[in-house]
Amino acid sequence: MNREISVNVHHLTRVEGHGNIVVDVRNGELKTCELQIVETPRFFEAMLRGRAYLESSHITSRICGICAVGHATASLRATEKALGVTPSPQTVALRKLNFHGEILDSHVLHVYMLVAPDFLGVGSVIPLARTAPNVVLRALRMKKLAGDLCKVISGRHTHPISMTVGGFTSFPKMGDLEELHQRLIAVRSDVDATVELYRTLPLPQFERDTEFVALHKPDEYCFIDGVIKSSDGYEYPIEAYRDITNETIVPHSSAKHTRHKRESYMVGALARFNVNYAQLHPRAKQAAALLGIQPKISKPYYNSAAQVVEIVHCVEDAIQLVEQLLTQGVRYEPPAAPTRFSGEGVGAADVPRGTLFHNYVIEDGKVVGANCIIPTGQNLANIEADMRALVPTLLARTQAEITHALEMLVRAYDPCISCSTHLLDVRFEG
Amino acid sequence: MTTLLNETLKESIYMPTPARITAVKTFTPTEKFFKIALPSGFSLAHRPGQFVEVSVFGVGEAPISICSAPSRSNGTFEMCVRAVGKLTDALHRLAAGSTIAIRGPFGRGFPIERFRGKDIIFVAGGLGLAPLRSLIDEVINDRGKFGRIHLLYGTRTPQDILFAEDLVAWANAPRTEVHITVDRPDEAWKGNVGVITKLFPKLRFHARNTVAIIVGPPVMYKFVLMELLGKGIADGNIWLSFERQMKCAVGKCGHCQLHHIYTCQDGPAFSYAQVKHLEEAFS
Amino acid sequence: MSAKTLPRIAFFEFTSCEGCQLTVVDTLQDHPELLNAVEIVQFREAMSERGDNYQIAFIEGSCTRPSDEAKLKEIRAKAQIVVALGACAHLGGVNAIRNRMALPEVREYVYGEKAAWFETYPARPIEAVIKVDASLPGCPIDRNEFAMAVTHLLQGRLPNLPDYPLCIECKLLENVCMYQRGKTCLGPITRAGCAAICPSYGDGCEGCRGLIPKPNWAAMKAVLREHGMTDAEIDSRLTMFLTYQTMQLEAKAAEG
Amino acid sequence: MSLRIMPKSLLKTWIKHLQSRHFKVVGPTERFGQYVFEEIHSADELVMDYPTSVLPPKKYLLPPRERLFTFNAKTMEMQPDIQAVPTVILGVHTCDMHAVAMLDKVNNTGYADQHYKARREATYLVSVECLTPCMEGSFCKSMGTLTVPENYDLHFTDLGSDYAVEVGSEKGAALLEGCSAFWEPSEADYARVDAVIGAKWQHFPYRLECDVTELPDLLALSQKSPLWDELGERCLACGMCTKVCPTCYCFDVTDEIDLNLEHGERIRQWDSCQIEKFAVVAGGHNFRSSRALRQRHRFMRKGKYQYEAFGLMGCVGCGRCAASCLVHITPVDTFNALHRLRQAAQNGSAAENTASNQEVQA
Ligand SMILES: Cc1cc2nc3c(=O)[nH]c(=O)nc-3n(C[C@H](O)[C@H](O)[C@H](O)COP(=O)(O)OP(=O)(O)OC[C@H]3O[C@@H](n4cnc5c(N)ncnc54)[C@H](O)[C@@H]3O)c2cc1C
Ligand code: SF4
Ligand code: SF4
Ligand code: SF4
Repeated sequence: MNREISVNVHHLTRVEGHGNIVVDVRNGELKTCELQIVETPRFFEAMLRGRAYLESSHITSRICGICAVGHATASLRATEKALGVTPSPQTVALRKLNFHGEILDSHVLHVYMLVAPDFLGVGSVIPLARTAPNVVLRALRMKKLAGDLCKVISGRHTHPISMTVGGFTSFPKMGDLEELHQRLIAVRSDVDATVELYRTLPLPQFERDTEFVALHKPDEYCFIDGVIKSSDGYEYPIEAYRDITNETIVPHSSAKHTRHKRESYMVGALARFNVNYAQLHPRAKQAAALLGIQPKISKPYYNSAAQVVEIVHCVEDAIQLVEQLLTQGVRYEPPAAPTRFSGEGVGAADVPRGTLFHNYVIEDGKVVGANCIIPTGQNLANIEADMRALVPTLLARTQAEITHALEMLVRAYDPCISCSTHLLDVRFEG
Repeated sequence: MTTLLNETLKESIYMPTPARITAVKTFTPTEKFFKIALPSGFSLAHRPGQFVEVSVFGVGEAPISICSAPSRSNGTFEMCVRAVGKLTDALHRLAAGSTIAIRGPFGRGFPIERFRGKDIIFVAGGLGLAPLRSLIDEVINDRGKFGRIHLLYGTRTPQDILFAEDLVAWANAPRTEVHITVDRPDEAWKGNVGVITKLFPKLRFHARNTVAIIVGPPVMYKFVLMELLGKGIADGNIWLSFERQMKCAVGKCGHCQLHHIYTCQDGPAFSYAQVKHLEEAFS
Repeated sequence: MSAKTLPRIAFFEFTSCEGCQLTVVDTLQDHPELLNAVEIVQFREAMSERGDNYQIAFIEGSCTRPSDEAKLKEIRAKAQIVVALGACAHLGGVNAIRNRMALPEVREYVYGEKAAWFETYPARPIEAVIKVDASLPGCPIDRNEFAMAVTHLLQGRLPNLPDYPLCIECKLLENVCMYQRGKTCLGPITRAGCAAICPSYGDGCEGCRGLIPKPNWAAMKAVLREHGMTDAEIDSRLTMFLTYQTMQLEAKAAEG
Repeated sequence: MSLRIMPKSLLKTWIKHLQSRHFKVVGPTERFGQYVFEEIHSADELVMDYPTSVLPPKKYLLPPRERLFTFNAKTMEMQPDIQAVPTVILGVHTCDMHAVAMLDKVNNTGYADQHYKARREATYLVSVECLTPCMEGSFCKSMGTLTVPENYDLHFTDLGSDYAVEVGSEKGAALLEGCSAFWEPSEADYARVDAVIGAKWQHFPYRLECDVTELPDLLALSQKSPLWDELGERCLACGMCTKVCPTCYCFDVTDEIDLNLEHGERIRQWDSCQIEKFAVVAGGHNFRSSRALRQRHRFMRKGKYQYEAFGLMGCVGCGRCAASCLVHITPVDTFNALHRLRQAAQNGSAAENTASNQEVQA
């Protein structure tokens, strides 16, 4: 088939940040297939240098408004490892709980407000407020709970306040935790309804085998710390993150690309699901069964389904964590102090969109070197590989359909472009 | 039975009463004139120089002088408003028929009974003519009880002149002189040019039997006072009206405090004798 | 009310984390009626439709490269009212930290020898490029303040937001002062309006809402010094969000 | 007035008793090494021998933020919001009791403030005798506020294992009703109370170098003192001094309305004379345009204006502002500095003459 395709989607919508997709098919042959990150570069690594170690987490949370807690967590872990700080069990529990708030917040945003409109034939969630108010109100309710959870633990979700090196600067009140507990129990019906909704959405079946990478712990579904584990069987300590990320710079993107042994790998909800299925809460496994997914699943559009499974997991795990805090009580604890003021550390967290690394070198309490590796950056090469595999299967469709399929593909990854520096724009050049 | 508007403060001194704008007239690009009707059965019963607190719900409240004479206010009153901020801008957006809310009247007005039989010099700068208008009208309505009347009025430009019709009417009243001056004339302007104190040489009065009432922007007071005192008018015969921020008008919010005086309750009209020694009065 | 009479608003973002727009989405949780009060014609982060017929433009993010300027001017030309949304747009935000650094070196640190591929210049608030009618301060903006600003716009006026110092708000909430907890805080020179959220959660104010109209700069520095900060630490604290404003003040001072 | 004795161990019982009678019970509790008045859920939270609180108990009479009335902007319906929950405030220091007297005066002068009054009437003040100085910056003894004024309902004196409880009003007596924790005093108990109170005075220093009665005149003569400029240089204009002051009551009034522009409320919120816009009027004229003038206004109110307006001092010597001020501007230092400048001028001391001459000339 001698098809010429020239699609130009400038500034992909319903994703965080700016990006273009450039696909160029001539005489039926795929010439170019790029996900261009046209976001302005942000230079966070450079800006951290010279600043007091206590400021790092507050500055780097500003990398991204959606995974601000994730950035703060990875940043704090990097600093703590560099300075020999061991957070208390209470700090670990509070951080986990806060993290669940963010995963919930981000996943609800993504599955309801960014992805669902594609399947319901609308351009955004706004018309749904009139046609399906229950769905929208449910999403808002879940998102509010997620946000309030973060508020109780760290002041707010976007740019958390009380998370600091070694612990927290404020602590939830028992009354707040009790209220959260009730609301988390009550939200289960909304969670079930979310699973039901995703059972009915016709997620595209496109499939391509790839490597999945996530943080891993044997005894819990891992979001913070652990080891780096790949579906191809590799395992690395977090400190060896460069062995898996191998960052390179490509001209069409202000975000760096990464590759491990294959041409690309995937991180994010689907990767965590594939790598850590065994550690999921039983109710989350049930949800997976209802959604008809089990590891290893290589259908990128199903990243949204994996997010729904994680919503179930996080709600259940949050309930357990709150119960644990309620029984043990929350003590006012001054943050654990550094044991040294110079050192290097790598912090890792599996944020909503995948594995995030912060690596700092600190001298005399000041950051002198910083490197942040962001999930979407790690996914970019994999998205392009998917696009290269997908486009040839779509050549029979109209250009509008092809464009839409590609947009949905990119969106399924829930890319966070301001994180990876910012920007995504699908352009099919002719 | 009529209810005095300030009796409505019995429940809460902060809660106003709805009132209706019955007419709006544009004086200048920044000043508008409003006629307000109270709900039937209510009367304002104010004294010249008193003010009301005007609310536009959702925007806020501000003190505005009553510019109509008590003798002409019967369940209605008038005000002239310059748009300078939240509330005053909001008023300017309202048309006749809109509802606002009113508290008051507040403060002490001018002691008009003490002006009887005296010559009167009114000195108004800009919007200062608004509060003075209720007093001037009251005096003119009762013309026989007062001596000679001089009105000195200064504005920035001829376009800024307020109450043009009233100025003509006053000028035509017996033994009443109106002198207007502008800072910046236009081609059509044939009148006086310059600061208001330049008008004083035109006046002939017996200092001992003269009262002067000054209302204008803060900067004006100092120079006009010097002029009047220099002409021998006694401290106690010079009256002024003070503007301060007022958030409550009932002596609680502290904004209008001038030394030990609450401008909203003890003023806004004062004799110079009352305030001359107060450090902050003319600062 | 028919949809036609609703004010049409659009959201745009430049260099930022999109946290302020996310806060706008979060505002719906407490104010779902927002969707009936305005017509959103463009909001790339949340919707595919792209309308160019807007009256009010909310702009998030700093201007950090020459090519942003044309787009900003285009928005200005189309909108009757332009509102800067959040610290990046209002002050340059964290993006401006690098303004005190040597830019080529900054670029090279992140992108190595490929640095030249990436267009950039010192980060600026959008007011440095186009006229801004109002700013919603904060990093991120406060959702209640956003709702309040919208009500003011619906009333046909520009948002009226506090510009008194944060300490006022902090003390209304009866927080124990950070200085009495052995920490430092920029509350005395920073604009209120965030419900003193940082001190309320145990952290000193970082100045994300910008300076009050006449900050007593020298006294603030003296206080920080008295509480054990070195001059370098003070500079770093004052430049987390205030780099652009402080550099402007310095430039003004240098002029005399 | 009558005296009762309550063993300290029964404080708990009494608090429970009050709560069972649906009183809201508030008192000083610890927060990050400072103390705040908060609702007491169990007597363990209560700290009766606290030094001072961040905000004075004034916050229960004049809340930092209060809804005055609600309105419907479309129908113009309005509803005043006058809320008065019967509240017992435990552990009020005598300086703060004097400050309440001041607030009562302001709110009952001219038009009485119904919002304040309703709350004041529902409030039961349980004061406590101060036996040791609470803070470096407090100067209650100088200001004459180290004894309780007449406005208490109950007044506690710490006798070691017991509290002496003086009943000052019928409201106070009502608080004791139905509770067996209060015993009739013996002769020895009266003596114990007198001994404790008699012994306390020597622990408190006079910190003002002039007598409190001289303050209004001192300030009147200090309108043009160069000291104000000096304070203005240092002051951050942060407003904390006025926020924490038990006798400051200035407020701002604003409207809030929903996005449908229909239902709204009028709010009052504590304001501060130290902030830039406090005295700005239309046209932009600011009657107190500099920090120096605003500091002057603050201290004039404290030592002169309020006294002249209401017959009570605008400062009760609690020392909160001194403790809060990051640049160490304090009433004691300010009044003493003015006093010394005056004295120097009067003594004609050559060195300091210059300063006071400037003062007179400026
Ligand atoms: C007794 C009395 C009588 C009055 N009578 C009248 C009258 O008859 N007609 C009339 O038009 N007005 C009158 N005024 C003035 C009127 O009350 C004020 O103009 C009004 O309160 C302004 O309120 P607003 O909400 O419109 O402005 P706001 O938005 O509250 O602004 C208040 C004023 O502060 C100033 N301001 C705001 N921001 C700044 C800033 N950043 N720097 C410097 N200044 C600033 C503005 O100039 C503005 O005028 C009277 C005032 C008093 C006290
Ligand atoms: S914590 Fe900060 S904002 Fe609060 S009072 Fe202290 S200095 Fe002011
Ligand atoms: S607390 Fe101190 S610095 Fe702040 S306004 Fe008061 S005097 Fe000035
Ligand atoms: S001025 Fe200071 S010392 Fe005096 S009552 Fe107020 S806070 Fe206390």
